[in-house]
Amino acid sequence: MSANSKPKFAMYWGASCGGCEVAVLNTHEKILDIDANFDVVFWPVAMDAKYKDVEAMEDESILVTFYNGGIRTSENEHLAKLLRRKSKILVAFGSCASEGCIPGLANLYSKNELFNTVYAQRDGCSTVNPENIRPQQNWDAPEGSIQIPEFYSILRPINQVVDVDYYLPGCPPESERIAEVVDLVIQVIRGEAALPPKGSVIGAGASTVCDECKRSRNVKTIKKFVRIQDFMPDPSMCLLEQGIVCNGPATRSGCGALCPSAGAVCIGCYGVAEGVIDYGARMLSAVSSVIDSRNEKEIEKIIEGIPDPAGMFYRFSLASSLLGASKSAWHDKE
Amino acid sequence: MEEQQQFEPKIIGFTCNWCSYRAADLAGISRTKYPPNVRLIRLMCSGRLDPTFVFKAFSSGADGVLISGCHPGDCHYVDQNYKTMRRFALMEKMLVQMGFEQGRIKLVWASAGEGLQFAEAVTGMVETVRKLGPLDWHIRGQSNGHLTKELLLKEDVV
Amino acid sequence: MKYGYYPGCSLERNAAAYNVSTMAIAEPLGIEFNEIDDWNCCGATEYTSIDLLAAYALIARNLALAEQLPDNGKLVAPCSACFLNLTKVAHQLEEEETLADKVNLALAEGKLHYTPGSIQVYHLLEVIFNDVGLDNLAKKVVKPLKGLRIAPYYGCMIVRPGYQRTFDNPEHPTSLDSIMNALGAFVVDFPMKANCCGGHMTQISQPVALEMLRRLLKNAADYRADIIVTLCPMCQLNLDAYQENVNAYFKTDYHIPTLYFTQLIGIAMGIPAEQLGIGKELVDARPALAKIGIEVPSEESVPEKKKHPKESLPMPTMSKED
Amino acid sequence: MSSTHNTSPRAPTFMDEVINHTPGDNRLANCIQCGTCGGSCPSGADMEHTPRALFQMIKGGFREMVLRSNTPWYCVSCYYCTSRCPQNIHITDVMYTLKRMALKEGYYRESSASEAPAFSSTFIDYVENYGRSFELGLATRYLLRYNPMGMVQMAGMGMGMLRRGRMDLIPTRIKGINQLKAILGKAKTLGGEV
Amino acid sequence: MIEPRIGVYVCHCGTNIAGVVDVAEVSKWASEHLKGRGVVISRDYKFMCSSLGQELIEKDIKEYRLNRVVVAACSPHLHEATFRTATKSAGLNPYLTEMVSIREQDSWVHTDKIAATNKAKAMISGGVERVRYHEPLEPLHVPIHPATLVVGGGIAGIQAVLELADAGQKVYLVEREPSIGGHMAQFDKTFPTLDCSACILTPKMVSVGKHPNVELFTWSEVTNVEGYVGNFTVNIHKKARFVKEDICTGCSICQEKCPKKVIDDVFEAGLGYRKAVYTPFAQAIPNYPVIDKENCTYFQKGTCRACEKLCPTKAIDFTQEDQDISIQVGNIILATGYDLFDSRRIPQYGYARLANVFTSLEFERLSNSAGPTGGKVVLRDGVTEPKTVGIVHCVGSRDKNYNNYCSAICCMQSLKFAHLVEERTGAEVYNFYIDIRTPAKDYDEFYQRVLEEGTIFIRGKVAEVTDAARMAGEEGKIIIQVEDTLMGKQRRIPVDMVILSAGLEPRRDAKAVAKLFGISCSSAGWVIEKHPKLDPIATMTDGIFIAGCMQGPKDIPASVAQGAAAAARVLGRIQQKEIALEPIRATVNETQCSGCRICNNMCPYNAILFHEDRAVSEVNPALCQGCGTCIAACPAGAISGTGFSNEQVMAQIEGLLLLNLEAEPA
Repeated sequence: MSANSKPKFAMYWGASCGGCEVAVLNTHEKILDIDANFDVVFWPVAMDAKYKDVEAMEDESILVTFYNGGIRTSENEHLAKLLRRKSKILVAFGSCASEGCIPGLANLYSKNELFNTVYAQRDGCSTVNPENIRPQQNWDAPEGSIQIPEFYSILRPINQVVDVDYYLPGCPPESERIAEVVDLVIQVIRGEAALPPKGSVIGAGASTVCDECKRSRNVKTIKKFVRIQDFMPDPSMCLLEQGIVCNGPATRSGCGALCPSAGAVCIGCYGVAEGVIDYGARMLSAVSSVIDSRNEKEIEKIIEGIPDPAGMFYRFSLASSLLGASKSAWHDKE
Repeated sequence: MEEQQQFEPKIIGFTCNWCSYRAADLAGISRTKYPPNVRLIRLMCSGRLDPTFVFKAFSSGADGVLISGCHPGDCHYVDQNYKTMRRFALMEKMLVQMGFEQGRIKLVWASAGEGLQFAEAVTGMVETVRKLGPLDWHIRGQSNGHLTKELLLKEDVV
Repeated sequence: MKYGYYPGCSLERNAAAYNVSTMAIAEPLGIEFNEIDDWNCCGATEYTSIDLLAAYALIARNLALAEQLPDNGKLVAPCSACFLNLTKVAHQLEEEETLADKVNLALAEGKLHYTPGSIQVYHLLEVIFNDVGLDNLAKKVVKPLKGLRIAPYYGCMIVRPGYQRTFDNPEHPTSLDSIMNALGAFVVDFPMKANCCGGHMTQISQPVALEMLRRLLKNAADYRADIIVTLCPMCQLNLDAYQENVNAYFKTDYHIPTLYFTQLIGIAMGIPAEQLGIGKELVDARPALAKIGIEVPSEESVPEKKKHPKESLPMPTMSKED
Repeated sequence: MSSTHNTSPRAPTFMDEVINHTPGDNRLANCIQCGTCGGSCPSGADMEHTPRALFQMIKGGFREMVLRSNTPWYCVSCYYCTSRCPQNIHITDVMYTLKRMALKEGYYRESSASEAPAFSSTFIDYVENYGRSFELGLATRYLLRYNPMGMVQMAGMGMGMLRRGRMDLIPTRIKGINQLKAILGKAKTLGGEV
Repeated sequence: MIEPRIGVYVCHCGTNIAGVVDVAEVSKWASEHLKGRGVVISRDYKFMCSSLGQELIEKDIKEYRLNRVVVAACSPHLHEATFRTATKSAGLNPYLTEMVSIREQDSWVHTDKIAATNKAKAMISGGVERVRYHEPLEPLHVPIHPATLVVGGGIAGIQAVLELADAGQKVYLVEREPSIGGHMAQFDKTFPTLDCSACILTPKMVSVGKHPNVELFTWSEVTNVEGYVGNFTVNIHKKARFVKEDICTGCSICQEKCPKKVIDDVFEAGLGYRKAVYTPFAQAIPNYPVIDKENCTYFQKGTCRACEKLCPTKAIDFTQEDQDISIQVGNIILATGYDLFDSRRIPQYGYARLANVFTSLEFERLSNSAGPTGGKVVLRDGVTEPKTVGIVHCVGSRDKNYNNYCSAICCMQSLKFAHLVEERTGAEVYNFYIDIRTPAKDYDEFYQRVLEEGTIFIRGKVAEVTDAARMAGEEGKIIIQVEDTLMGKQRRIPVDMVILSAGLEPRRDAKAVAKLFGISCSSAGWVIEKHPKLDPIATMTDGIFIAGCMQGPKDIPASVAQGAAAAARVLGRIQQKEIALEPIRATVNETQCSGCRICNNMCPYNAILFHEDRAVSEVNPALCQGCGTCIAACPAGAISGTGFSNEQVMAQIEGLLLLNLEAEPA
């Protein structure tokens, strides 16, 4: 059938790493289904496209848009709004779009602190920038003036900028889950299935990672927190019970407990479980509750084993957490 | 500076049903005075205190959060307030990381007989937070801001 | 043991004996005193009656000077009145910011400043009882005061009201008693041990003052004390210098010498009397001191402790007290 | 002034004045008239009014009667009352306050202890001019002026003291006397009250 | 969620609230600004808790089809039940009511009227937001075990025991001492009627000892308490008596023959002696003795055994060991009584230094016909009758240096002593008092009587008691120095004997006991009642009641009344057979639970069990006490709780911070 009679599909990346695109490619032959069933109208990673082409499209002319990446710049925001307008179904694709993900961790710092890290000669990580040049939003060159997008003081998941229909969690989402979602959409097109209620999380389970984890579990009491590189954990026993902070208990199932099965802790990329408001709060509360001490001093001591709670419990969800960003980030001039 | 003196902090206080809430009652019965900046929420036990509540309070405009329960060992539910003690320690550590000043969050043990001590703790905390100044999280916390500018203005009225 | 030292006006002259005896025993007891340079009068009980702030500033000057001493903020005053004034002001400046600020404003005129809370004031008795300790003291005794019946007289201002610390019971102190016991003396249970000597009353109303002194002397005499031992120049002055006036006024005949506890410690430590300022007292202490060496009167002969008849009911012990 | 008393708008009463001129939380308002002070006072028998009575008079606002009373001047600062008071009233400090007020308002002259303040001020003259007190000067100057009879009585004792080198003939003066004067001068300008 | 229709009711509580909070303004504000949050009606009323106030609510519920009610008044601990009942009688589920404490937490603690009014608004806003998430609940019913434990065998405990036992209920009585009777057994006469203490107490003790429904544990202490109202499991530690209770006839030969004489600090208040094997007093219940190990020559030196040899029934058994007994009870009544203030703490009163200064309890024994002197009032030498006696009131009471409170009984006790001294010795008696407090039936009449008997009353708190004679007439006497405040003169009264009317203090282990039973004490150590006026015998812990001096100083009639009252309360419970508990419970959502087992050790009542097979945890509602700790701990958010759900608390936070107000069109 002719290309333009097929439902239109788009995928765009905001503030993200591109891993989500790779995950889509990882669906192997499913890609062909996408091509077979959809007319891919906009996918900068995969094909050449211009924003103006999208602007030219009719509103809601795109059936499904996978938007991955969070909103860090005015460009991200513009495209999110644009694609929202042009799409029937907007899917927050992957952790960045759904809850901010690793880029969201930048919310611990103010714009200024970030720029110093990136550009400043002294506290910059790897930059050689003797003149301490900073990006300028507007630049007047002899050839004319250039604008680059504004860099916002905080990163936001897209649902704080536009209305989102579905969330597909994961960093990146497991290719199997993506395939399932693609199948679902195709079935819907064929009228063989109905869409789940708006706002629901698709391509993931209802419980948490422990549900899929094969390790044996017991009553938990923790006297000391250790890090996985510090010792050889028992391969069959729950990692948390061994004092390693594993985010499995608070992380939505769907990944098949890949990391714990591979002997690594769950770092929580699938985000909050159903109905949970703040991921970090859950994990923080759970872990501290099972500390095995009744003495304030000793508790302090034990907690030293968690040097970076914010990083540990909000690795993926800081931007979507109740506090959202650190004080310095919030109080940054916007 | 002028505003600093004007500033009336909003503090959300969590009390347990058995000790600290009754301490607050006792403070009332014995007409012990303390500043009106604290608004209390009753839980059955300080062990019910979910850190989510604390973050919610801050992101909703509280300048400080007071958590209170029975003295360690005197918990009406045997030993639940020890869990509170542990959660508080980790929570405080994380809040400091998020840029909170010491003193915006405070843990106070008060038995049902310690109305005076409770009032003193509240007074002390209000002073501390007053010195720290407004937190203003909710203004920026659009992420969950159910709040518009007009609301803010209205709020100053009340 | 290092301390800042505030002798106070009395110890310069009328209580010089107190000063020399203190110095004489300090070294052997391992105490090192570091006198405040150019200290001034504490105002006794008089200055506060005229102008509170000036009185506090007067005292604070000494505290400010003491703060500059290298003696970790420990200041010792042997005179109870000085001790009380210093400790009271040190305490109240710590308690009340506004007061402290005003006082420092005044001190600033003299390029001085006192940091509230930086000085703890101790009475010499405290130092010897707590820091030196009874055991160490007992070790130093070469001439036990066997046979001396001693009335331990604390007076008021050391035990009451206890501003920075209460170090002994304000009603029934015992530290001086145990020090005297450690010296081998026989300590009489002197009921008026913490009563007042009249202080400046001698200047305000002689009859009142003399009556107060009479009570003390009578009580000490009733308990057949050879010596009243004191730790305050004012007490010593009143009991010693006015004893004749008491006798004249009430037609009584008391001859009870009043010595400083440091003098008796010195004697027990075998330090020659003249090095302890013995002989400066108006009521001669020598006859009493001459008794040393005589047998201790046996319990029986002590009137206040007679054998109980068999019907007698058990007597509660002080043991419960802690 | 840390006294928590009189936050109400009403005009300060005599009691408020006494309280506010006494350092610390002196609790005078809490007197229950139990008489522990009057019972404990070593010179209580000779006072015109027991401290307790005085406090009731203060509450009643009998200013003159109070400031004319010899009671504060007969206080020997033994602190028995203070340490025994069941209401923890700083009685001795209140007595000092009353003395200061009596001096300020001149009522002491009519008190039976009218010469008492003179002793204090003689004492203070020495302190202010020398930085140290001076017994002999004190005794002579004060007694000659106010109590010559006393001088005679005292003579014997005084001689004894002199003979034993327990009295100076000339007062000692501290080095920093000017510094001290400056400090005291400033202190007096600060209102003299807390 | 069905559309909320909320009624807001603001109580004036007379001027208690209205005096500080502008209630009319508050109610107006609620109706205007919270309209959008479901408030359909808002009223203020003088006394919401009055029947009229309650009818108001009921009427509105029907008229305005309210489905939620917010009452802004006093503390929920006072009137929550009241307003739930009102809601219920209007056909609405009682748990759809929310109370906001604008009295205890607002008008009573703040002075700034505007600030207080604004706070009230915020608090109500919080209540409104919270109540939106209230769910209809049904109370949980737990059975009441019919047996009752009474701790403390003093008069209050005895009364409670007899009330319960006579009503046909099983009672366990635990007493620390070898015999029941408590302080009352030590007294000679009781004020104001002066009937002999033993004569009225002994019969009661006997019936406790004989009662078929009473199981008596003396020389025993409670060491552990588990469970909750309706079914407590209590562990009783029974110290070895070394006397076979079943064989002993109480002939007391062992006591006569025992060679070891000990000062009896407990019953004789240190004024008399007992043996190492002893019953505290003749009418002791039970009247078989105990051997006190610390003083028994056999136990200390390994020889003697006199009692064993001479016991006609061979009842002595040195091999006996302590026992631990576990019992089941539905309710507990605590009546552990008081300790006497230790007069040594006031050195200036000379106790334990001056031989003839006695404490009130010592004098009780002195004047007791069964006491060490057979009731002869004599000095400590045991022979001399005093010619003058001084009785000092308020020893250790009404004194910031010791105890702030008035010990309530000392005035009457001192008057009683005055009478007894006068009656037994004809001595001249002085009473030194601050205020005479005789506020009960026939008490002031007794005061009148003692006045007529010629006792001299001097108003003044005694400053000191000394033997330091000052003038003629004082030699060899004890001098009481005092200000006669009515004369305004300092006086010294020489006497032969001084009686210190020492105050009452909480038991020295009061705080430990409170902890054991899960109740709270004031900082002084008296147990805190559920309500100081309306519920003085209940505690905040359901199923635990208090009686007698444990709750605060009181005299015998009051203690008896409280004992009976506590018993009546328990009987009511037992009759209901079951009790309704707050339906505040946690539940696990199994589909969400991943079986991580974080919650498994959160529960002190072991209410959380883990199903290995399904790998999920479950809360047993019968054991759950509703603290909510597991809810806060669950990392998956799989546990939810009634009454204090996340939604309710989060909404209340928003409400308190007024995030709920809609913006007015600019």
